[in-house]
Amino acid sequence: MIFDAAVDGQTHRVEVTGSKGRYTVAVDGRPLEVDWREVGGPFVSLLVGGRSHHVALEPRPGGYRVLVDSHDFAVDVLETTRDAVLAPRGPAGPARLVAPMPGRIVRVLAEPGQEVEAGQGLVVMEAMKMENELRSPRAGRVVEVHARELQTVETGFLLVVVE
Amino acid sequence: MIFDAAVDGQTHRVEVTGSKGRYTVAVDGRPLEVDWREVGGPFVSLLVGGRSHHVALEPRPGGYRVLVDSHDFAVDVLETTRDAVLAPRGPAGPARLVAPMPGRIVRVLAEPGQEVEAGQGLVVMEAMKMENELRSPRAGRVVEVHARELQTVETGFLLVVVE
Amino acid sequence: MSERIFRKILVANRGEIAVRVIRACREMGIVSVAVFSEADRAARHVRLADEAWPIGPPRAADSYLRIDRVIDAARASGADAVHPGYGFLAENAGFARACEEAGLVFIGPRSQTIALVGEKTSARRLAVAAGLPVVPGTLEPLVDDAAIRREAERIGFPLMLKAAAGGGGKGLRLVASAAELVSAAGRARSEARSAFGDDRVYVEKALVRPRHVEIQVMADHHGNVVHLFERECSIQRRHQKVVEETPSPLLTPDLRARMGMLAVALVRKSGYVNAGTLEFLMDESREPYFLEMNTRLQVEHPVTELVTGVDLVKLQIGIAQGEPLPFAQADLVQRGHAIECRVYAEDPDAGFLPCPGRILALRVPGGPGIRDDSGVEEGDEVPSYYDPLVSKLVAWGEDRASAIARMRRAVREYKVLGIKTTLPFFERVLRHPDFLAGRIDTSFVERLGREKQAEEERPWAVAAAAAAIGALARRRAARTTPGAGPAPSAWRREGRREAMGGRG
Amino acid sequence: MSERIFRKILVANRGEIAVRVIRACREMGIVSVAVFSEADRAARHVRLADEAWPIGPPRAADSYLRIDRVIDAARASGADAVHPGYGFLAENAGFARACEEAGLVFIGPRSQTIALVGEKTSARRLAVAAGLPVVPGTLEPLVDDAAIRREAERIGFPLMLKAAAGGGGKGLRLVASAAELVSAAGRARSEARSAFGDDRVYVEKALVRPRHVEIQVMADHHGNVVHLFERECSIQRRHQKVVEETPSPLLTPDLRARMGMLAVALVRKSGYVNAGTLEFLMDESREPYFLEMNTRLQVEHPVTELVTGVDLVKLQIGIAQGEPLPFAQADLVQRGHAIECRVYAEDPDAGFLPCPGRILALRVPGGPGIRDDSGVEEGDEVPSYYDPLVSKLVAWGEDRASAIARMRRAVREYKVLGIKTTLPFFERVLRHPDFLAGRIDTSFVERLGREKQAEEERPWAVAAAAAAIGALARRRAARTTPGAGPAPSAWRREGRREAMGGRG
Repeated sequence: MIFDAAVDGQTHRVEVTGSKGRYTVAVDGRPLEVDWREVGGPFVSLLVGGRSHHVALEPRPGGYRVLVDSHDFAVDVLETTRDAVLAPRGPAGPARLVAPMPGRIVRVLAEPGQEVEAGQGLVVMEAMKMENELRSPRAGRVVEVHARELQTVETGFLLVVVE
Repeated sequence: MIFDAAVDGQTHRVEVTGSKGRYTVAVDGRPLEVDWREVGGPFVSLLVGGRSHHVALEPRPGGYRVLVDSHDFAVDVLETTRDAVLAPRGPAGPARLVAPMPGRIVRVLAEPGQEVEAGQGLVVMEAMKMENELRSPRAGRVVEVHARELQTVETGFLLVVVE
Repeated sequence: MSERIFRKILVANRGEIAVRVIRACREMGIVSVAVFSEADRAARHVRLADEAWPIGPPRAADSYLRIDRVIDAARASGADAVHPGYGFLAENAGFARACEEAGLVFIGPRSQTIALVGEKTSARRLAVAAGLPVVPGTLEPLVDDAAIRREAERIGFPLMLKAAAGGGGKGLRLVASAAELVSAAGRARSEARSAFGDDRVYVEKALVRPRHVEIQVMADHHGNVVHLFERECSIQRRHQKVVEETPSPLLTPDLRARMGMLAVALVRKSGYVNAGTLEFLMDESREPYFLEMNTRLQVEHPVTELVTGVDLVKLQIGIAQGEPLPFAQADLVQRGHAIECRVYAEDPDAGFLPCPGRILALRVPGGPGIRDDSGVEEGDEVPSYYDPLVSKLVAWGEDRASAIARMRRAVREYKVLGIKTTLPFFERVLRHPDFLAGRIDTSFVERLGREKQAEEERPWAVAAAAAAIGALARRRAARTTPGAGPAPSAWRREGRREAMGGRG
Repeated sequence: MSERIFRKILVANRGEIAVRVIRACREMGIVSVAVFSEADRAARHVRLADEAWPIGPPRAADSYLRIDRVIDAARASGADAVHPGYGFLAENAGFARACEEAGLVFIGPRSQTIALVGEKTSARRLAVAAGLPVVPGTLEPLVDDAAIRREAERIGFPLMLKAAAGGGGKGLRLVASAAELVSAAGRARSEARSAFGDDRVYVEKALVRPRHVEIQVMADHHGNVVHLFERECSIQRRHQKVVEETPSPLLTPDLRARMGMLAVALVRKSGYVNAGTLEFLMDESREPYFLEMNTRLQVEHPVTELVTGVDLVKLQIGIAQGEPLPFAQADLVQRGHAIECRVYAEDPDAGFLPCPGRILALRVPGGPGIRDDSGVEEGDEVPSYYDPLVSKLVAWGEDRASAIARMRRAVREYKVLGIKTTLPFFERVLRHPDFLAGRIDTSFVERLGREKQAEEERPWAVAAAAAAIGALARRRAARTTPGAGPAPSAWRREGRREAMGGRG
């Protein structure tokens, strides 16, 4: 099976063959022999050419969060074919800023039409006893603002859209 | 719902009413108000009249192994009716001695027809680098001996039946 | 003060510190009583306590901060004493007074001492009187914006705005210039109001790249006072400590002894009793300035416990029972080195944004020299209502280098699934050359955030391979097992739990 | 001996001791190589190591005891040195020699020292020469039943039959009278043969209610020798230690110093290098008799680490690198008290019968003063092929009473589901009046087994209620959720795991 796997925003072609814990995985054409054993819950023991890795896989939209030893990766996995063009990655389409936790909007720092930088503060939320600045996921223009000051919001509430 | 619960070989009549984490449990007619919350896996937090208990329930044939704080109970649970006579407990029917682990039979100490005491050694097994004496679960007469010296057995293999 | 023995202690807190105090009670043979909000019914501190009493809805203002409800629970349970932990009501003189009036022993200083020392500007005045150097700033709390502006102009920028009733980094703002003053003051006051119910602030000169070193003190009811050496707390994010250690790599034996003497002087001057901590700032010339005193157990107390061999919580309880300190200053010796990393439910890649949620899987490190003071177990929820501290990971080693190496080993073993935590951030701190050399100040975290992580060190190809195999296995399972869905097994406990019949 | 730095160490062991050594390697920046049998492919020591090499089928004789395969793995992985742990090949002079011949540093004494000291009767002869008192008995190994009978009659009953190559309680029998001698000798020799490949035994007079106290020693390649005080190991079942502590409640400072000097004398006499332990028996008059020397790291080494602050495994590695001891005898100080409880996969209610199986759920204690050296995590299998030691739980306290109280607290927090363990047994030991008073000898466990547990202390009504609610919830779930079966959610992971596509 062939996948495009985007690790930390960088896309790689990954081809997997094998079964029952023994896999050959070609990452960008470089082959890895992988011995895979699930060890309870999300944990997997991988042996890759004699190297041992303690791995955990947490499903997330589009792929997995992958812990490898002390490293934390977000990996998007998309099934593809051998001849497909490598899927492009990067800022494409509007970016939606949603509330990462329940809380109260303290200040709204953006208004529709405003040009913003990546990382610029858009909304200040009070949650878990702290005021937290929520930042723009990308540079662009603010097209929608749904956050209202003093409003109480739940996790996932759409606050701002940047295009 | 009404159960006969045998704890450490002593049978009690237990009547449970309630739902959604709030139960009234009468144990031998003595009522307990139980607040029950499952907290992941086999673990349950119980509040019983202000007392807090960290409990784990492990299913076993006939009931549960129940850990309450630092105590370890084997509880047999049998559904019954209010008017039923309390189920009797104790040595009834033949007792089957089975291999508790895989290993090798080193010595067979019992033969058919022999009278044995509760706790008397019947079979010596070598497993986990030690010789282990397997003892009679009850006093009685040996009626079947399936263990053979130097035989390798798996967990659950029927070794001896005492009647 | 005559001695008495506590039969039962109510722990007026939640999370890891409630667990810490409950453990001390159990080891002393004292019955522990937990209190819990509706969000915490099945929390770990409830499970570990002998008894547990509900005190209201999830919001802290409706439960853990409700003096009346906590006192009612203490009375109803028949507790002899109350341990406040840190945070919530721990430095609330009104709560200490309410305990005293209800005939409950408050495990901490007397209520009037808390009022005197806990209020930051009055502590500063007291420190000046006891001969301690203080950071230039106001000695009285400021009640309106005009007064703040006036004092700010007198002291000059950069400056710090701080909650008079404060602690734990709440209601605290660094103000670089006059232009930022009004909005910073607004935020600091609003945070202070919601955290402490008191929006008075004060102004202090901001030191350049200061280091933050504190001294632990203990005083009994018989006039005995000792210090238990220092803790280095310069690694902070959002003015909150995240990594602490002892001994401080900065202190010489002379400086340590001098700071300890200053701390003891202030304790004697104020008639202070029980555990307390004096916080000092140090500038680049290593000159210490008294900053404030925390009139309670400190979050980072375990590092002191590991190098001195003293159990501070048991000692607090002993002092509250009227016992004299079981040792003199000369008996106290620092052995080895200890570091604490605070494992927060926060995303370090998103500016330490809180990240509450359910812990779907957990693997806690163990082995030599590792102590984990955790408020959670696998399956537990980190609620969004409270401080996102999940656990304190503490490492002891023969010297600083081995403590650091051990902490790195433990951070690598620590696995938390379901939420993001500060663990990957610690990995970076613990191998940073400045940290290894002890070149740390309160701007360290900000500097670290600007440095890009070396790419080649990250095993990204293994991550890509693992994700692809996971996706493959998932698809095959979906094809062959009609009941199997898209997620690996452990992740579906949630739904299953309800099917088990309980409420979860 | 010139100093060298190890880049990579192969750990020739499994379970908790392999984990212990791998952790030390990681903290020292040394690459660790695990070896594993087919039963241990996904075991914790494999997961934690940097590299892992298969060495054969599950049976130890086909894998962990195969000198050739371990040496091959060490060569193939490019290891500089081999750490043997305890058990398996740790006291096998042939293995140490094979390492030496392959150019690998064996982390332990020289092979000829192992042969000299590890063989029990030759160690006894050496001890006599060094001036140590020994238990009356044979000084030469016995090769046939006739010789055993002759020596037994000379020494008198009760006596101990012991494997000459032995250790860890294997091949060891107490013989009360001449009638038992033949069958006991048969068993001891068969166990010794299967455990050590050597069925020679020797005979020692059995002391009445003896206590078992051992001395830890460390010697470098430069002639420096120190002892790290004693460990009290009298709590044994089946002649295997289950609870150890230090300091021993039995020893006076004078006796401790004298036993330490005797231990150092034997080490010097034998040219011993690296870590070793001298075991002594003490009779009721507190007179110590040398019993044997273990030429390797001891299972119970953590209690010594906790009171001395010395990391014995790192020290072993340092010595093997040719470094001198970093301290002298006078630098070593005992601080506080430490106790170890060995958590075995055994059913204490069934005569400590081994109880292998999968650990379906696990909650490990933490917090102040607790160290857990475990070979497993939740979901792991305890195989039936090896020693059933799951974990070593260690508690440190300021004194013996607080260490005991802390251990009791930790035992209560420890939850192991899926298999039976010795944890409930420790609960009984830790509150027994004789244990609390330090009145312990090697017959303690047997005496405890004859005492009935007080019924009223066990919360049986809560257990009955919990089981009934569990059964009710199960039945309701079965009615409303067609997919839900009889068992609570977490217990069905097993089946699900296969559906996830891997092999588990």
